Amino acid sequence: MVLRPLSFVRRALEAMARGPFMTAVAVGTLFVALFTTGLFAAVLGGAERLLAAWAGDVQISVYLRPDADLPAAARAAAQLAGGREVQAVPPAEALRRLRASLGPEAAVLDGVSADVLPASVEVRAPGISLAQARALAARLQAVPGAADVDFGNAWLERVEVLLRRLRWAGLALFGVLALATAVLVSNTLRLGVYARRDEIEIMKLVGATDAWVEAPFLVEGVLQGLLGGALAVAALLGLHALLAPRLAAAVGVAAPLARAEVVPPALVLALVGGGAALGLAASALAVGRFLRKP
Amino acid sequence: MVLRPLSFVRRALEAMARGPFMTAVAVGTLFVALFTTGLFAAVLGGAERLLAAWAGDVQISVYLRPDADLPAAARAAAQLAGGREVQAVPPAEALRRLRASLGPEAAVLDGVSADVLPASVEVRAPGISLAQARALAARLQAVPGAADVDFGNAWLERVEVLLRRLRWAGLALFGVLALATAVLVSNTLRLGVYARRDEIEIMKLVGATDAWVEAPFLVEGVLQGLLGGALAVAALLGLHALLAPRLAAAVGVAAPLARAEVVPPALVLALVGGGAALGLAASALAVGRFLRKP
Amino acid sequence: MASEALVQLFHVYKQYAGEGPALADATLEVGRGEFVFLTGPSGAGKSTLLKLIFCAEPATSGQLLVFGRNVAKILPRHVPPLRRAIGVVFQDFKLLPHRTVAENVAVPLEVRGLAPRDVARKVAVVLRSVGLELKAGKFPLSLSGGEQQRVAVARALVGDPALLLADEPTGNLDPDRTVEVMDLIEAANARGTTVVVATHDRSLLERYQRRVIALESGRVISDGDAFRRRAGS
Amino acid sequence: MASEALVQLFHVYKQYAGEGPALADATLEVGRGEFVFLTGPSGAGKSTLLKLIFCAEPATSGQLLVFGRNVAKILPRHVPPLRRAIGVVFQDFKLLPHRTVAENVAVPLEVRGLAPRDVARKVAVVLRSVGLELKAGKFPLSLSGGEQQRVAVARALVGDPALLLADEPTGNLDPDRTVEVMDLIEAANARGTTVVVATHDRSLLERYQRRVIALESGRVISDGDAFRRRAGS
Ligand SMILES: Nc1ncnc2c1ncn2[C@@H]1O[C@H](COP(=O)(O)OP(=O)(O)OP(=O)(O)O)[C@@H](O)[C@H]1O
Ligand SMILES: Nc1ncnc2c1ncn2[C@@H]1O[C@H](COP(=O)(O)OP(=O)(O)OP(=O)(O)O)[C@@H](O)[C@H]1O
Ligand SMILES: [Mg+2]
Ligand SMILES: [Mg+2]
Repeated sequence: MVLRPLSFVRRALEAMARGPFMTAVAVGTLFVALFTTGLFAAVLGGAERLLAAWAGDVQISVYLRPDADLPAAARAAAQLAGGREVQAVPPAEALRRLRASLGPEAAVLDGVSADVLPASVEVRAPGISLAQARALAARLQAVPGAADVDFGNAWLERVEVLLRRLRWAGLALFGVLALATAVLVSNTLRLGVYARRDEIEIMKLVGATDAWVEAPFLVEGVLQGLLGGALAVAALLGLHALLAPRLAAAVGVAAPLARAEVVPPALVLALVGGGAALGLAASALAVGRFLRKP
Repeated sequence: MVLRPLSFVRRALEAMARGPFMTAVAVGTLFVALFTTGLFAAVLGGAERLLAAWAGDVQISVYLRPDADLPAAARAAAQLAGGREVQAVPPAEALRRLRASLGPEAAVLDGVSADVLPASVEVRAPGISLAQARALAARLQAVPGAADVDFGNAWLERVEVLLRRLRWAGLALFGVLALATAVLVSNTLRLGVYARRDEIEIMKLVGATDAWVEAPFLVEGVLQGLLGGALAVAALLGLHALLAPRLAAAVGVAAPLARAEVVPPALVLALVGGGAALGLAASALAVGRFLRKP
Repeated sequence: MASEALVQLFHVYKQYAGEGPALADATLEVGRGEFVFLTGPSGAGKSTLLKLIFCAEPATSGQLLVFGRNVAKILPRHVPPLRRAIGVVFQDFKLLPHRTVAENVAVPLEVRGLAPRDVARKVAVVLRSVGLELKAGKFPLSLSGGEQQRVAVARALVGDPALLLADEPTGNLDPDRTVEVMDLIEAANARGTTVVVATHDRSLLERYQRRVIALESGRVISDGDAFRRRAGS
Repeated sequence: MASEALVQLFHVYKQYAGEGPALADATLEVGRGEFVFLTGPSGAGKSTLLKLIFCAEPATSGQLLVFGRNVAKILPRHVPPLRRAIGVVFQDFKLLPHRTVAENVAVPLEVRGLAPRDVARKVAVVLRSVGLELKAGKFPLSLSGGEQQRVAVARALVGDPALLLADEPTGNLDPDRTVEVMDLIEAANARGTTVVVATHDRSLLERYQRRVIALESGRVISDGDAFRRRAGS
């Protein structure tokens, strides 16, 4: 007996054309499941980056030693910070700000001379991640005359903990969703095979081997998975194109919403590849169930 | 022709017993779909309450006028705060804390007398929501000698915005998930009916009316939905019983993780009722498709 | 025996999509209480004629009256009551594979809303009459071909229909069983059921001297009171 | 004509779960090139015997050799090659409803990995021989019962099998078509195919004077070189 791999693909395509209803249901199920999973992953990633960016509307203060040269330090900081907004804060300005921030307790500052406060250089870095903020702060240690580098740490640390917890909750939910997706899709493909169990039986009765019967089902599963995954990716990209501009406007940061960030190649690959793998595995399981019967 | 409603239930049960595979797949699909949706809802609600509680590890400061009686104010605050932890903070203590909080800028306080700072009463209210914190702060205005009431507002406001955004993102995702669930479940039930289309045809050929053929399918859909929903609720409660103690320990707050909060009756009803409605609608759609054919 | 017409065809045509006519200009009448054989070669249109009568297929043109009702223009909701008055033995049996023999035979009664007790009694009687009382709890796919055919006959007879359409009801039966089943059908006819049996089996036509309608390529080529006309061919 | 045995049964029993024996102590032999009729009343075990031969059911006990191989102990992976050497006309046809007539007939050839061109040629030839060349593109459910049966016969014959098992292959055919199909089977036999035909049709047994094996309640009650023995009953 000659095995003709191409004939399996042909037979799979024929079977799909023969049962457009089943094919539509299978591809539709794969699409919905993969789209939901992909959307979840994209939103999860996007939200995390957005939160980080938004929380990381970071202001880094480089406090200088009393003997330091403020303008020189500001120039050095501008260079180290690579074009970010840099502001020199002389002691008088620092005192003004401190007074504003103390609110009802500002009275303690009455009669205090500005000279006791250190001059500082402030670097604004909107939309950078915590890790980037840390790295930048470390680099800014090299500013000549720098005594201490501070970046809104208390707040940032808290946000960092929050993000970590959110990420865990999100990942756990994502795991459940991915598992549910796999179960639901394999159930659907299984029903599809179930509806064709007579066909399987008849082909075996006229002398088909298990492999000959099984192969087109597997090819079909892979094709349906690829199709469902491709549709899911297309829908995600469409949704992104639709929503990203508005969202960026509403949130005020655009970079973390770029297409390559929200729907990265890894996600595209995961959806299409995952769809194909899911289709293959589900079909294999389902056909096996009916083949291995006496 | 006599219609026997009970006979429809009997026939539905018989059909489910006759096709245990299809029934298992349908109930399984409903279960997985409803469980995922319910888990999502529960985690969403739980996370929101947890975040609120955690962010709301609130410390309310009641600043007193210079002429106020600190011990009397503390007693009044304790009464107004209803048994929460209350601490009287005399000016000296306030200065010490301010110095600690200023860090590198503490030098400005050198030589400052404690008397310029107001005395205050601090109320700690761990685990209350923002709204509750606001209400409590408002009540504390009534403390005799109170000049100003302050609750870590800047931080809290920010968290509040964050929570609002998260809630929107979560609700949007939840909507997509619920829709996907409905589509996937109805696909599965549809395939189940598809596998029995010969049966439908034969019953019509021997004189069955559409209603007579359809009714057991609808009953079946409802029963499967109820079963799937009940299983989802049971699984959620089980998961809650398993995780809540650990989570409470890890997070440090237990109240927002109580069963009635995480799996509230409304969610139980939504899952079981939603399952039944979904089963009914999907079955009706699916059977209709095959009945309305010539 | 017959006076009132139960089934009347006037110039009925039936053309399936993309085919020549399966039934062409068929005009005939079956009176109440009659027993008619329908014969003709494979593909002549016998099953098609029966399908038109119980509204499984619409006629392409012509008039077709069943129980005096013009089924060419019948509303969907009038079809079930009509079918409930007709018992059909399908050529391919059309048994429900996931129901037992007894459940299969019970369907026409359940459809009529009979009480379960009455259903059980009638089913038991008819199964005994076709010699399948021992198979009541079995599933159709675990029966022999002839046993399945008898289940189909039992289902058609169980409701004491006014009209019985039997499409090749003995094709899978041995000669003895064939006689038994035909005797059952004759007995139903004696009780007042109008009977139309489509068959190829010449020995049936010879044994039961009844009116024979012969089709060929969709046309009625002969319609005689007994088998005489065809005996020569 | 026959010397070497193609099918041999020694005291074969077949008992389906929860049933009396469908086949009891069957001992018989079919030689290479033989043409054998299998007859007996409905439920006698004819189909069961055929199912055992092409390994659709396992025997409960006894020895069963097909092509000299003991199929009682056959490994699952040896079943397909065996079946590819056997053509089967199923009593219930077992056509694939969603494939055209031509595709249905092509399956046994595709299973063997024949090139599409050869498949198409052979299918066309065999469809012509059963008079269905015009139905090649139709689906089984849009064929008459007799047409479906001829598709089943065509599928069994298309691969020129070493052994042909035909279960009631003419039950839905008119007398003329019956003769045509039986002549086809005879022609295959003349080309070397061993043939076993299960049938109730006494006229076949009379017309083709061949060896007749009669079953009753699962037992071989007669095995004669022609129909003589049963003619008296
Ligand atoms: N659903 C259908 N769609 C298309 N053609 C059909 C359909 N049903 C029957 N035909 C065609 O109509 C013709 C008559 O078919 P019919 O089933 O009435 O024949 P018949 O007399 O019952 O034959 P048989 O004795 O073989 O059962 C045949 O050529 C058949 O192929
Ligand atoms: N899969 C099965 N499960 C249980 N019992 C079966 C099964 N197949 C057949 N039988 C029983 O075995 C007996 C013999 O059946 P078989 O199909 O061999 O009869 P047959 O001689 O072919 O009859 P017919 O002429 O009616 O086709 C019957 O009583 C039948 O009910
Ligand atoms: Mg017919
Ligand atoms: Mg048989």
